[in-house]
Amino acid sequence: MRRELPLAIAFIAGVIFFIAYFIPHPPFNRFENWFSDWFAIVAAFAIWLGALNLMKISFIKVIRKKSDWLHALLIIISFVIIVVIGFYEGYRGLHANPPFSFRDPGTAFDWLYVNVYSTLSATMFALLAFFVASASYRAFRARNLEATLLLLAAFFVMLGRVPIGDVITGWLPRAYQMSQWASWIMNVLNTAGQRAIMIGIALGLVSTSLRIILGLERSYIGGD
Amino acid sequence: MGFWDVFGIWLASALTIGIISFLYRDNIFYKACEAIFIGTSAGYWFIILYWDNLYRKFWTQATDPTNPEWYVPWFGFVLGVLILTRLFNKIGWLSRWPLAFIVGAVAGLYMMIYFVSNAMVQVSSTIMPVFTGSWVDIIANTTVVLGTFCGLVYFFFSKAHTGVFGGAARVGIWFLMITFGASFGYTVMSRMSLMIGRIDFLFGTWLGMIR
Amino acid sequence: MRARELIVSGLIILFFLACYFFSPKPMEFSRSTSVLIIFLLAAAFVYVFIRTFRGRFIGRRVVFIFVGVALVLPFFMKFPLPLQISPEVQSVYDALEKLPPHSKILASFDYDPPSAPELQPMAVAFMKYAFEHDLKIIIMGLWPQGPQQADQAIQAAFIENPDLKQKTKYGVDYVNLGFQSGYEFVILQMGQSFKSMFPADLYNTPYDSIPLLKNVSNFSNVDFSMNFSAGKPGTAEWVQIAVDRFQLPLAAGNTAVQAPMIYPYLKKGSKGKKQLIGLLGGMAGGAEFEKLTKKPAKATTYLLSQSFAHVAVVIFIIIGNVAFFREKKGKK
Amino acid sequence: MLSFPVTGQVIDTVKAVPDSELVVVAPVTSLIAADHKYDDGKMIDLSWVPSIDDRLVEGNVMGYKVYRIEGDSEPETIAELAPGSNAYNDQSVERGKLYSYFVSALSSNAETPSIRTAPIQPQREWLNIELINVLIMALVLGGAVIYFIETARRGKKLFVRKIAGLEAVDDAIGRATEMGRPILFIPGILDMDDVQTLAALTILGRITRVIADYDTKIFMPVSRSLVMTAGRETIKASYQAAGRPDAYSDDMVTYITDEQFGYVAAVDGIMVRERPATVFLLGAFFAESLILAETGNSVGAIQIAGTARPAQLPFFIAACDFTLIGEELFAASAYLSGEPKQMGSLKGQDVGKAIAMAAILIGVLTATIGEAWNVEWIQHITTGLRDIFSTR
Repeated sequence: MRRELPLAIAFIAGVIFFIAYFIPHPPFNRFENWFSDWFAIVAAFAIWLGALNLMKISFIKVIRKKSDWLHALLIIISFVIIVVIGFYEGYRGLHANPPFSFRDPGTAFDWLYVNVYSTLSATMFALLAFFVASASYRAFRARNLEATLLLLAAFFVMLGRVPIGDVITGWLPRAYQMSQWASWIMNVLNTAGQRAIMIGIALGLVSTSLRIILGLERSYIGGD
Repeated sequence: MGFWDVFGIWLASALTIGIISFLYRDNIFYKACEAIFIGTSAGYWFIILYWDNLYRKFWTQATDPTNPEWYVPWFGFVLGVLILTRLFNKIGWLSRWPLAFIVGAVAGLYMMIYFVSNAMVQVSSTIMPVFTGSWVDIIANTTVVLGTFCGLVYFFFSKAHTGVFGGAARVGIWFLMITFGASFGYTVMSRMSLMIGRIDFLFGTWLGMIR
Repeated sequence: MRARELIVSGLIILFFLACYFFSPKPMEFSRSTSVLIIFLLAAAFVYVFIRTFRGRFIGRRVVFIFVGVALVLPFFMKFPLPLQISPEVQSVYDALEKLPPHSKILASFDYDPPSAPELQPMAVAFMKYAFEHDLKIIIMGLWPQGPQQADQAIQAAFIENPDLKQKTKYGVDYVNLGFQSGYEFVILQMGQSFKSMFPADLYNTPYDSIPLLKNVSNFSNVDFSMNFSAGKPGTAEWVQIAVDRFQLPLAAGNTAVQAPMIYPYLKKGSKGKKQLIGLLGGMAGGAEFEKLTKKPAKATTYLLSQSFAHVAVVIFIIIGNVAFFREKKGKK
Repeated sequence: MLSFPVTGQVIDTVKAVPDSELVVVAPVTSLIAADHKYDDGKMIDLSWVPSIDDRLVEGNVMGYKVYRIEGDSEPETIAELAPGSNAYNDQSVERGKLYSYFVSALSSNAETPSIRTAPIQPQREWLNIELINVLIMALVLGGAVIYFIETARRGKKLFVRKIAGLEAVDDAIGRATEMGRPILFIPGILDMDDVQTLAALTILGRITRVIADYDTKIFMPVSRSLVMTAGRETIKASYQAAGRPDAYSDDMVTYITDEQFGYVAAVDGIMVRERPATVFLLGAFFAESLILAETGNSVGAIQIAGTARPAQLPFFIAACDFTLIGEELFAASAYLSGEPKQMGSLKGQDVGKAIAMAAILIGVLTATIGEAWNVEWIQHITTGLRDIFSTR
């Protein structure tokens, strides 16, 4: 029972959502919207699990004074600060007149978002600029024909998409300058490759989905 | 500019430099910034999910007497509560039900969406006359068709990559590699732009050295 | 170990404080200084090349310094750069040019501050163009921070062209509907009714009392749409739902990472219609668009740094590979 | 199709012109309003024959205005269309209400209304026949998958080519065992509503079966709470199936944060500290792919990666030992299981690809020949093929 029921649920849910695609009549045409709301609600519940887990691990580190306990303490403090402010601002906004959202400009939550969260995440993102360069120097090798093609395409696109490429190939007629090469690679070669990938992925997805609906893939509900 | 604005810019600059200092090596400043980042981001998403999903999508809709579909969000609520049974060992197995529902629904739903937009429409877009227009167009069209076809051959699982079939698969992987190369080039472009954004912040917004 | 860490950190802080207190504001290099810097950079690359060629790779920190220098210094230089317009950018501009005044444009801002360096310049240029040509803009966001980015873009457009601020009126010339959660399902629902997804705008004005939105019930009432996207949900979802199901005319601005995946939608399909009218890809796309509107702004300024950085990466790839082939030959 | 808002001023100027100077154009004819078939009752299709004055040369028609009358209320303009238009699709109607329409032909300063259509009510239907081709294609594909699964179940041997990345899985696990170092499994950064994550979890199930046998340590940091729950279920089940439920612990799977880079920073730290011998990067990856793959590479781990996101594949190809490209990720769990019925589903996938390839080949040939020599019946084949694969 503990194993069969989930499989039955997955099967029924899968079949209903498959059929719903073809039926414009309610309630079937509402399923997509409903599911998105349901998923959103479930995710909101699930993050309690995640957050509790993170806090538990951090607390254990702090209490046992493990080597990185200060690190863990900082995690707890920053988590608590933003959560408290978020709840406070959200509550305040609901009862204000006119009501405002907790993330409107001018709220403390927005201040934290702009100056702390979004700064940190943007900078983390930006670090990739350096890693990409070091990977180029150390990892991208023309080991074989395939890798060579990858590098050549990257070469033309990187130089062709900025003015430098046309400066270098300025002696050629306009139609043969680097930016035109880049355009051609993007519009022709890239499109062909992307299409093959897209079609393949879609088919793989259909087959995986079918295996799930038919109960052939059941690891996620704890069974084989 | 008020105190909080100025303080905000200084704090943001300090955090920016702290993260960038990782390039030198993993150090205490970076570690501190990283911890702040992990904490704030978990908290940020916690709050966002609470107000946007739990409050707006569940609570306001489920308790709105004028909403004719007030009962719909309650189903999501039940699923969510079942997920929380994970916290208790004895009834933890109940959490499989909502998982099964989500996985099944995702499978049924996205199967069709992807199948139509990514498989069928792309096939129909590839069906085109190749010998029309200038010779540039002819080459372009032929290449797109050839590339798509050979790319599909590469993904074919039922036949070993030998002979003519293997040849086509090889052409297919060439196309895929060029595609990845183009993606790589564009990714480099993106990453550099992001760093440019941070530099603009540090040297422009904060230090005022850029016009 | 700790001591060295502290010394380096101290030096970094000192550097920035020195910049804060002693640097000229704004700072700009003369032409000859710029040329000298480029020459020095080239010389440094030659050194790296020789070193690597001899089999001694430079450390990753040296690579980082090169990239940092290539990114920062061009900010203070000034060089005119030739810029060719790619067809996908041209077609966005052409489509906008064809719109008569008072046309309604739906603009979805689906990105957040971390992706803003790439998308914000094009958003500003787009807003400026639209207001100058008397096009009406309906703003929305599938990402929570999108509508705020739109607001910033509008403010930036007003600063760059103060006349617009007098001329443009909220609620008549543009409206900001705010963010709605629900990912691509929001688009789906908007196909039937905008109002059901956005009962009020960002400032809680009811949908029906906004003059611009009179007679706008769904996609069939807007003449054009623009999507600025940094991921999912974004352009792919807009194409799959708004274009494929509801025939919305759509153009997009994308981060460069996204752009290659969007190209297949740009090809003319079987019915001779493109799924996507045009595409502004990354910073370069933004700069090209700025050039078309004849108002060079941020993206154009950034482009020099971008060029330098690309050249640095290409040179690193070449150096790495030359060394690789030499090594391979040596082994044979 | 263009439509722009009607402002009050336009109508005023129309009225200000004396009758003698009015340019009067012929009205549109044969106006038909019909319910849009196979929808939820929210659309009405209009079609008409354009005014005879609507010509490119010396035409006087400046455009058309579509008016709608809801019940007994006043007519309202719902669209203004360019010259040459002969159809409009009203998507703003409600079921259960009566609508009638008329279309005015506009000259430079006057408009000529057509006769009104009879009142019509939008209807709601149960099956979208316009999608019948999609349904058939889906059934063919699904049927093929099920057929091959059944064939395999009956014991027929099915051939599937070797996928290099998957052949290496056992070795990779064995290596971790020998070195006494843990295995790191990263299931991408998306939630359970992405099929790539599902694919990653199914692969996880296969891998942990082997890991449980070898008694190697596996560690799986995740960025979504639901994935944590599902990951724990998966690993637990595998350990049970391997007869070692005691060796399982919840600590094998931990949630870090939903935030991409917060997650990456933490995983990076884990890699540097724990120095895993083997790293699996399977699922939906974004910008973090480069950092993860580079760090994994720098700690000397064997890395097996796979994603369906083309933008991230170059980094995996450069920094990982084996990379599953796109569809191969979805095939992996079936392939790893080695079970005949799972292999059968791969065959079904191939049927889909065969259909796609055949359609492209035949379609391109007929389209090219049809256009070059203008052969009508060949052109029909092309149109038919396109229709089969189109959604509208």
